[in-house]
Amino acid sequence: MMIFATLVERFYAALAAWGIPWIVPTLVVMVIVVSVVLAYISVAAMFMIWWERKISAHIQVRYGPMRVGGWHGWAQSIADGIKLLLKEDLIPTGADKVVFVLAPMVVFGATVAAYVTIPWAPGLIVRDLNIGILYMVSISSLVVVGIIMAGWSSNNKYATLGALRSAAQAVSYEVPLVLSLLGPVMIAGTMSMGKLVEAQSGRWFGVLPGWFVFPQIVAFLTYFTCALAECNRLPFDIPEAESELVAGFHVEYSGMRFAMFFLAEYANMFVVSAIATTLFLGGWHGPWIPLPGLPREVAHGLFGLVWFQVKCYFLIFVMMWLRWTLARLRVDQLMGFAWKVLLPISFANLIVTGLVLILGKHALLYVGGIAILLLVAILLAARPAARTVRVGERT
Amino acid sequence: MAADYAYVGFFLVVGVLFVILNIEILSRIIRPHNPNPQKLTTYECGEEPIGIGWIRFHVRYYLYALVYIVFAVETVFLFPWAIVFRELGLFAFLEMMVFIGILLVGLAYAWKKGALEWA
Amino acid sequence: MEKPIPIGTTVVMERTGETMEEMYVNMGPQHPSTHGVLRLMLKLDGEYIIDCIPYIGYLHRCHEKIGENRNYTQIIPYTDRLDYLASMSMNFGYVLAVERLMGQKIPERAEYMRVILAELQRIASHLIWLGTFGLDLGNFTIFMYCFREREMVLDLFESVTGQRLNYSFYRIGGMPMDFPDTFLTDCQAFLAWFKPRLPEYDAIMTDNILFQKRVQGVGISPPQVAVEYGLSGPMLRACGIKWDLRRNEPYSIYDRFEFDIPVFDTCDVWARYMVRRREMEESVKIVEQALAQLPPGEVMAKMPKTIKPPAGQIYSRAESPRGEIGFYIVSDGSPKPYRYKVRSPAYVNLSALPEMLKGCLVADCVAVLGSVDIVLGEVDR
Amino acid sequence: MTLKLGIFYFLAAFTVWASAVVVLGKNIVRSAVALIFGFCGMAALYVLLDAEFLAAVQVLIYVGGITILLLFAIMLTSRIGSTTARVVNDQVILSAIAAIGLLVGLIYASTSGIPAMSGPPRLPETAPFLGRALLTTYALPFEAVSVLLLAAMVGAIVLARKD
Repeated sequence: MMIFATLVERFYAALAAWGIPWIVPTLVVMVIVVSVVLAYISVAAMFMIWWERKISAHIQVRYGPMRVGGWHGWAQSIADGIKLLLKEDLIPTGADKVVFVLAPMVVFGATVAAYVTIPWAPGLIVRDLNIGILYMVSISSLVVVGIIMAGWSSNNKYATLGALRSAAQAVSYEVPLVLSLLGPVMIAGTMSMGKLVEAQSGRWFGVLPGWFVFPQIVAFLTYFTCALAECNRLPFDIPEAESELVAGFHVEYSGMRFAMFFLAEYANMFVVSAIATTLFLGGWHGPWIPLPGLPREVAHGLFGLVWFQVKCYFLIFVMMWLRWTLARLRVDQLMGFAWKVLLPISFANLIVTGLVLILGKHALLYVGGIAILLLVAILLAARPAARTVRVGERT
Repeated sequence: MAADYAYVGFFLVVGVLFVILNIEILSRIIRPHNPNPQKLTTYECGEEPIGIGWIRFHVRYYLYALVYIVFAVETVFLFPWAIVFRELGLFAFLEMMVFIGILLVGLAYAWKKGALEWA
Repeated sequence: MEKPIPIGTTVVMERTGETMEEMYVNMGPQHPSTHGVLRLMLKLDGEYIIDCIPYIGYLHRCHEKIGENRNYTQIIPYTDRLDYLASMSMNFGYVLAVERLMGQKIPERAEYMRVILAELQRIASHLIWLGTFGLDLGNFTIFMYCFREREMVLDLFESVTGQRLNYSFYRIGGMPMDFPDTFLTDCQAFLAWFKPRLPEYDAIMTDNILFQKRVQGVGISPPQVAVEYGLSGPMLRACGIKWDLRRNEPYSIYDRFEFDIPVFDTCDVWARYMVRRREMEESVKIVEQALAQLPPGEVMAKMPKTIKPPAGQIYSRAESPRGEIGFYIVSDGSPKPYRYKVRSPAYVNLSALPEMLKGCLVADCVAVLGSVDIVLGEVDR
Repeated sequence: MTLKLGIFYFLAAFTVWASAVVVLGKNIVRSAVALIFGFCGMAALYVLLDAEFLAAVQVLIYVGGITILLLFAIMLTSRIGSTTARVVNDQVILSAIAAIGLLVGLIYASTSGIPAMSGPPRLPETAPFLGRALLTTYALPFEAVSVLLLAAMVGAIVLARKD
């Protein structure tokens, strides 16, 4: 919303007229922005935690939280937060205290930093970094490092195993993830998140919205799969795998320290959904009407804000849905899947996208996308059936 | 521009400060603090831990990490290419296909050699 | 006592020939997937399991010794606590042993009641197994689904016995009371509800490729090993050996019913899963037939006030959901058994766990342990 | 631009501190953790030079890749728990001489040749520029890089797998 930029400019001008150095308004604006973002992260994470409990409950034919706060236990997350705040903080004697304390900071700090370049609505973006999407990817690799720090510093075998699994998962899924993001970047010719959204304003064939998900359906599915791994969500939640490693990398974390990991996990879910929304689902694009009494720009912004949230939370819902439907993969299967299935697919997508763009026909993008989809389907179908093990054979 | 990244730094710092505020200040004031040696032992399913967690450990997947580095470097080259590729046209495309092709040979080699196996 | 464990020694790994440190991890007693207070000590090479040593006894409560100091009827409630997820089957096995020792015949209707309850119990037990097994593999939803159906079985049991977990409902010489009037319709309603649920479980488990990947080819126990360790029940039938006491050594009135013995021969977790999954269908079949044939009449034979089996000994076995539950009773003619010994299936099945786990990954450990289907009350006695 | 200079000095001090911990730390994994912070400090310095693409690459490859590889390597080769790394060895004097030599060289280079705190002409965006340069002017070196990467991968696999 341009109105914010105007406001900020007026604020600067007003203070400059008073003779106050430029650093003061800059800092004030920064503090306000970061407070809003932190408030959003906290509230959204608490909402998502409650929402996930309700979704899981309804998938499992039960109600979930019903008591705290009255209507469907809406205050459950707040109650949980207070409980975690009141919990004793224990750092095991065997742990490496410095790294142990640093780990949640790295994880949470990196997660917050990722919110810098999320395009919320037309013109409403903290900073539209020109390397936007690459920045998102690299900042999320910091999260993985934080997880490894947490697991290693605990001096706990379960945590160590969890940390190592997390590292292995990160190195395996990063490549297909990045490759799948390249498709939209190629079409739009930019890495900036804002411009990527703007590039999707047209229409395909005059009917479908100009979202990149249509030509880049393969990339979208690849990205979404990798994003699940990135967030340690089922079926890729092996770093925390509660039935194997108890809680994986955060076994030894209690109280508020654990809460920070928890918060970061949900905040991260929003980040990966936001990336998917921005690159594939048209960001804040969506039908809108001018609201009476409001400038057109503001109305557009408001609708954009809503559309962006709707798309993000839809993806988050899908992630939750998957989590409560699927079983967990094993670590070797997970690696094999990343390297032998996702990587070739994303390379194929890249090559086909490039080829079609060179040939210069947008319509061909569809043909290409569908061709890859078919190819993948054929490959998956022709894949040898599940290995049957002969009696007496050891694996 | 560097000024844009002032926000990145600021967000990072505030994220860390938020954690410190919550853990070390807000929670410290109200939470109990009665540690005892039993509480502070490392968790190992209710038994005394056998040895420590930091041991020499066979990481099966270090080969993945090796291959990853190579591909990460490659993807980094792909980003500038993806941006300018539409203006540079066919030549850039062919050039990059050669680049990717050579690396795919590497992937095929790694695959064949079993570097992508969990061994 | 146990040998001290060499910690941090560098050894040459048998599997890979590399010098590494072995890692010892306690899995259990306080672990989400050890189904109680089992403690497994895993010797790991990275994520690979080199060896696994189960430590049991955290729930030991001198079941057998207590039995020798109680009279025959008083033992029945103790048998409930053996396999607390299949109390009916435990009761069944025990009263069968005493009746065989006494040569006691029981009324026809009581036999049918016993079979109906035991088979319903088998369904309930397999349901709880399926649920927790799903949980072990990270699928929480199947757990809730299974518990929903299990609750219905428990409702049926409550209407019959007044209890939901430890029924103590079988008596030496018959059953203490008849089914309530509502039971027949309730039971049929349950079966009608339950049968369409099985495909639902298939949709979420059996047909799920992720699930298949996790269980196929994992935790192999070749038939040879299975027989040597004395495995029984679904564990044995998953090794391609068609052995079910209800068929091979028919007791009670099992010879009157048409049912299949599901057998799979891949010897892995998948086979154990499939055997139990199919057994639920077969149990439904048995219950349906028994309900149709249920004769009228008495449910309790004429029994003496104090049960004093003639001097002698007997080993009597029955098919519990977990396998062969055997009771060895030596009587000296007094009201208390001279010697009372239980052969519990989960205990024997568990003994083969190290054999199955070697070379598996840590993640497989929970799958294999889950497939053994242990109940610590019975393992530790 | 005093603020920028202040930030530069802060970041430089942070990076030097992190690197010092890497070199002088007794615990080898803690050194690796410090290395992460060092890499991040370097990335921030790149940003100050308006090379944000390079900064993102630094974080992506060094923090996300090299450090993880390093951690794997540490876990494979040494007992990280009980032994502490020897910080000083026989070559301490030699390496000190080399380091001082490098320092002198750098100071000389930065004071004499290139004016301090200036750089190449400012670009609005580095990434497209890089792309154009790589695909036109430096096409051949760029392709050579792919062969190099291939060689690196093959070499790594051959070395890592004994069979």
